[in-house]
Amino acid sequence: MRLLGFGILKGMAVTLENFVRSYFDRDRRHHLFTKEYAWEPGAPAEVLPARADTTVTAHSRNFPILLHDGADPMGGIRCVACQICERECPPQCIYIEKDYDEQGKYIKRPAIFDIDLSVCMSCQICVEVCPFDAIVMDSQFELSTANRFGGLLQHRDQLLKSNEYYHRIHPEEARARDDRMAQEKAEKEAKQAAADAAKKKAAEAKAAAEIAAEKSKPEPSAPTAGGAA
Amino acid sequence: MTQTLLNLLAIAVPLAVGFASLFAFTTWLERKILARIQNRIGPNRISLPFTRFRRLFGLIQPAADGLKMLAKEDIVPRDADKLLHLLAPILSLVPPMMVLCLLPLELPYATAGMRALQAAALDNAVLLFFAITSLNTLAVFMAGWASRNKYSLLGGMRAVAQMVSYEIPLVLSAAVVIMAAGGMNAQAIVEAQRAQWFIFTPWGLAAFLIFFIASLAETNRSPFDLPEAESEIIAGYFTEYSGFKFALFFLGEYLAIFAVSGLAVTLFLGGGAGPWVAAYPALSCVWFLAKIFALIFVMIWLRGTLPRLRVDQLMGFAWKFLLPLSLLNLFVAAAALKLAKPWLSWPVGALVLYGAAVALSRSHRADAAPRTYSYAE
Amino acid sequence: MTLNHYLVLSAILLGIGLLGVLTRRNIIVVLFSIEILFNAANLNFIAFWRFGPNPEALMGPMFALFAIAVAAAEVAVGLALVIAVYRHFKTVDLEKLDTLREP
Amino acid sequence: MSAAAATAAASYSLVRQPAMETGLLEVSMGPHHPSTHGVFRMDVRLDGETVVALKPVFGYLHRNHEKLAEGMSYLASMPFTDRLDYFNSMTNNWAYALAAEQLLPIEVPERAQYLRVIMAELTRLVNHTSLVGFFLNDLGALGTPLLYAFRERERILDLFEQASGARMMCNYFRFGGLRCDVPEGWLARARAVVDAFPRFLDEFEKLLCENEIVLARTQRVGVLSGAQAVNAGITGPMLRASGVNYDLRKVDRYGIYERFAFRVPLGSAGDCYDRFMIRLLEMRESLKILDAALRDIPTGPVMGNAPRVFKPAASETYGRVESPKGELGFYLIADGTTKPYRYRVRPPSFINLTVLEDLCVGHTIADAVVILGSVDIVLGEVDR
Amino acid sequence: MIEGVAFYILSTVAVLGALLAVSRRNLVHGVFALLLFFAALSGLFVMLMADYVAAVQVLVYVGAVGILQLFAIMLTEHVTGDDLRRLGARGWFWGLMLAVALPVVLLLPPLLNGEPPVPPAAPQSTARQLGSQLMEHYVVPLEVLALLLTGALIGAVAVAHGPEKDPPGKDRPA
Repeated sequence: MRLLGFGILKGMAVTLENFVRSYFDRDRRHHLFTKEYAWEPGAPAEVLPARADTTVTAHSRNFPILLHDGADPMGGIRCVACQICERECPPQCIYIEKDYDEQGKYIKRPAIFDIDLSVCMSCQICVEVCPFDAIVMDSQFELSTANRFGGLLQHRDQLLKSNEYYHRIHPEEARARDDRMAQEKAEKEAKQAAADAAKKKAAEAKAAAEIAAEKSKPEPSAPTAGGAA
Repeated sequence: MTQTLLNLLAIAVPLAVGFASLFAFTTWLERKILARIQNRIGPNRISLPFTRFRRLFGLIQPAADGLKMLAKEDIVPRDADKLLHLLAPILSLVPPMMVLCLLPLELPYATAGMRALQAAALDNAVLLFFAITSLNTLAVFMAGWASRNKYSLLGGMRAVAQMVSYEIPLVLSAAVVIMAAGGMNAQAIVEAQRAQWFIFTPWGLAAFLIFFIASLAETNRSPFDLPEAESEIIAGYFTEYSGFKFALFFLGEYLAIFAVSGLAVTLFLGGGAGPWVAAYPALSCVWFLAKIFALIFVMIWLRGTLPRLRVDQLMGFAWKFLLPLSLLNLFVAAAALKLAKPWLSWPVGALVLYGAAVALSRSHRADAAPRTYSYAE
Repeated sequence: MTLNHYLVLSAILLGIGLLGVLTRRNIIVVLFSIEILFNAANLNFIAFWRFGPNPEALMGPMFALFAIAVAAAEVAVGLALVIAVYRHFKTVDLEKLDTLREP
Repeated sequence: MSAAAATAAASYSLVRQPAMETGLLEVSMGPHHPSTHGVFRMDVRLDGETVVALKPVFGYLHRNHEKLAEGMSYLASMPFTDRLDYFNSMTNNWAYALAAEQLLPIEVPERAQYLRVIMAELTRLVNHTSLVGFFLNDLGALGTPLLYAFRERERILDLFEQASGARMMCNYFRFGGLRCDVPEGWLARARAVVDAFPRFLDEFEKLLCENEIVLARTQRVGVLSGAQAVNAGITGPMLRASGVNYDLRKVDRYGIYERFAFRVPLGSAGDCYDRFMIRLLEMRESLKILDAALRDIPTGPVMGNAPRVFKPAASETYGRVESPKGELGFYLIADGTTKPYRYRVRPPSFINLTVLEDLCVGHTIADAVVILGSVDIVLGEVDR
Repeated sequence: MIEGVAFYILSTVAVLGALLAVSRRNLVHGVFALLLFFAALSGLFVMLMADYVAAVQVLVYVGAVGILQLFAIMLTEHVTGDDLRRLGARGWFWGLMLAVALPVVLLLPPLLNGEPPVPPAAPQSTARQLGSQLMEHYVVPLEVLALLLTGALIGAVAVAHGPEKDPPGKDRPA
């Protein structure tokens, strides 16, 4: 026999339980799930710490940044301005111009690398398609600026961050990416070494063949053979 | 002449100032309790300027809200009826303020002269209470009509219809207590409950429940907060109000809540009675306010749990459920008082009342029951 | 304040009520004026009871209570009629409600 | 003279407002109305309180998604599928990935299949909890059920953030598998969330399912018969609430759903109460699937051998998935280049919306809001 | 002295309220003036030591009758409430004459001959006495009044309800 108004009383029992236990229950109190906003008034405006229970975690991705190895930004820049990410970017928010030295020869570096943050939708396609691991996603989001028309257009120097910084914001991902790059470099060297070895062997074989040919032939034109070797 | 004036001031000023500051405290209390019910923390970021008290659990939030309300621009619609537009919030504030003096609140410092002047000693205090609270309906209508906007007019008409139809169960359930206490004098009613509070008798409990539900509807609270039902097209009668007039409406609503729960405490919960009152007479005022806040906690708790009733269900509930039940309760109480044999009249009264309640609700929503569901593989 | 003051006041209210009844063409304002007449009469009842010979008989308040109750019933029925009239005739103007008179 | 009369008449008409006779009241519950979920307008004609006619108007959130997709590579429109039904981005990704994999068959590894099922069922939990919360909000419960629902949703969104990097716009699926594997410890955290979920469901059912006011406001409101639903092409929980047994996970057996034992709850009356209860019961079934999937997920790669550039041969395909709102389908025509020739999305909430008028006529305006809440539309998907 | 000042204030408010109620073009203003008039009258009742009647007056008139008239205005022609016919609409002159003549005629006898009877001690009319008299002495009129009120209630609903319209929606919920 369903008591009259029993459903309402059961519902009220639930809310009362929530109310009372929010003061006493250990596990319930800590998941009063209002997450503290990461930024504290007066806190220095450098990198927001990646804590698990705030809005900035070790996994969140917001806007892309360019990576460079070593201390000098332009020295160790990884990006070679191959413009694959510019083509693949769904909202087309990246603009790259290649860098040329005085003689007009293309040196593998971007002269201009702009990302319009107001257009970017942080979808991480550019990170995937980049063959050189030059672009990764940052986790900082305090990027609001006063002027609307140029403020959110980030230029190459603002985008450049050190690889060590990348380790600080996304430790796990950074380690995985570095291991993969190290492994690829090792393979390339191994392949390179194998290729050198093969080329050296081929060169020796050719040299040996020539010596053999010379012995079997009289000495009519000695000076030219030396040049060909 | 001047002595009576001084006595009057000594009673009136603490009531007005006390309840107005309690209004500020209650807004904070409501937001904190609702937050805790919903696993949130509630307001805690406002800090006193120029002092080192950082957050103080958000107690300064009401002051900030009040200041914001003062600073907000007061927009009056172009073709609104200026006079009535201004008068409505005032009229919504005056009756609850007037009614607060009718509550039998023994002020700790009261001298004999003062106590004689207290309005609670009036012969028909409870009747005056209902007479003055019926003015609220006027203020609601005036606000709805004066802002000359079709939706606030419809919202106002809805609120008026709700308040008028819930006034009858309110008065009838109070009539039960007046009959039991033998008079409408508030202090006499509290005296009559010295032996036993009315809420502990079956017909008293039924009357209290009806009174409480009707007072929820009278002050547009929780399951009956139809006028400010944002999920429907009609946004309620105070849409055209902003700034301090809007705050006045809220002050009026909260004072009405204090007044109605104060009356509920007087009629059913034995006014200022409580342990140790004999030893320290000043405690009766504390007990009175504690009981009021207990009722307010239940109101906030209801607001955090229950969804809203539809207009026709709301009306049907008043006319087809509360009214017949309160009439029957009047009859049962009369019989019980006449028989005066508690061991017999109480169980019978309880049975009759509960049976009638179930029969009434079964006759309206016969098939409203949770269903079981079949599964397909 | 003596009885005459109250009698003068209720006479003035009677005059205003009559004025309303006789000169206004909108039924609802006529109902207002009838209310004013009712209240003027109530005032007289209570005044005569207050200054009358034996106040314990409570004749005045009794009459006043019954008068108030009847007046409330009268207003309810009157306004119901007004709404019915309005629905039929689409007007509340007494001038136009002359269908009883032969053309 | 006539000018004076005209102005007099004009002022006269200005002053004289038509009396409140119960003519039809034309109301437009505007694009930004607190209870229409997103930018959606309902032109309602009212006779007093009762709805006589209702015309849904939408298109305010139209972003030309399908035409855009024709100008971009297949992969580039994957992040845009997150924005379709922004409550369950993983399921949208899966539907698009499924359709694309039918164009160019790529063998999806075992671990990716399991992770796909886990992510889809987690989004079903997120969607149903949020819906039940919003539905109760429309009924007037001041946010309490909604905040209980959001408390659970937060935990699941944290899982998504750890796996894919973003809470709502995950962009996690790829043709032939997933973009990256879940971080270590993720499966244990997912197990914890799934184990804690039934406690929330019990609390929710205790709070609301027997509440007399909820019963009074939702039972026999917005009744949709089975035949009417099938004729209107309704799919998803709304169809099953009317008693029709049609769940794509059982019909198509896509992904590895046939390995999990779960049941499909069916309603009887097809009113708002059934639609509300069906979603609660479906959540319990999803929990069963999640338990099984989390228990026996293998290790291994998450990405099949997808070609460097996705360039399918000229063909057409239609891939569909049981999204929490109904049958979400992607119809693709490939013309051999890297860009799709035609890219069409079959949005479930758009089609479920077509019966809104038939459900609402005869009910009061407060019921119309509740019925709209029970239909569960998300404007991102309706307008595309 | 206090009583005199109070009497004059209340009576001027009452007369003003009545005049405004009768003469205002805007009916809603008229209703609010009428309510002011009722409130002033209830103040006069309190001065005449009939506080129970004063409370009933406020409860019945200001609370219920005022709202009833507002509803009536809303449901009839003028939502904005201004009725365009002015005071002097039809035969206002003779109306005014009668309105002045009748009270003067009624007032002359008591004013002229008798000096006002001396007011005895203030009678104590408590609700308890009224209640007991109602139950013993006036029980028959009370029952008749109850029947009258029920009849009026049902009659008003029947008259105002009008012809039964067909139910608007097809599956109208119960």
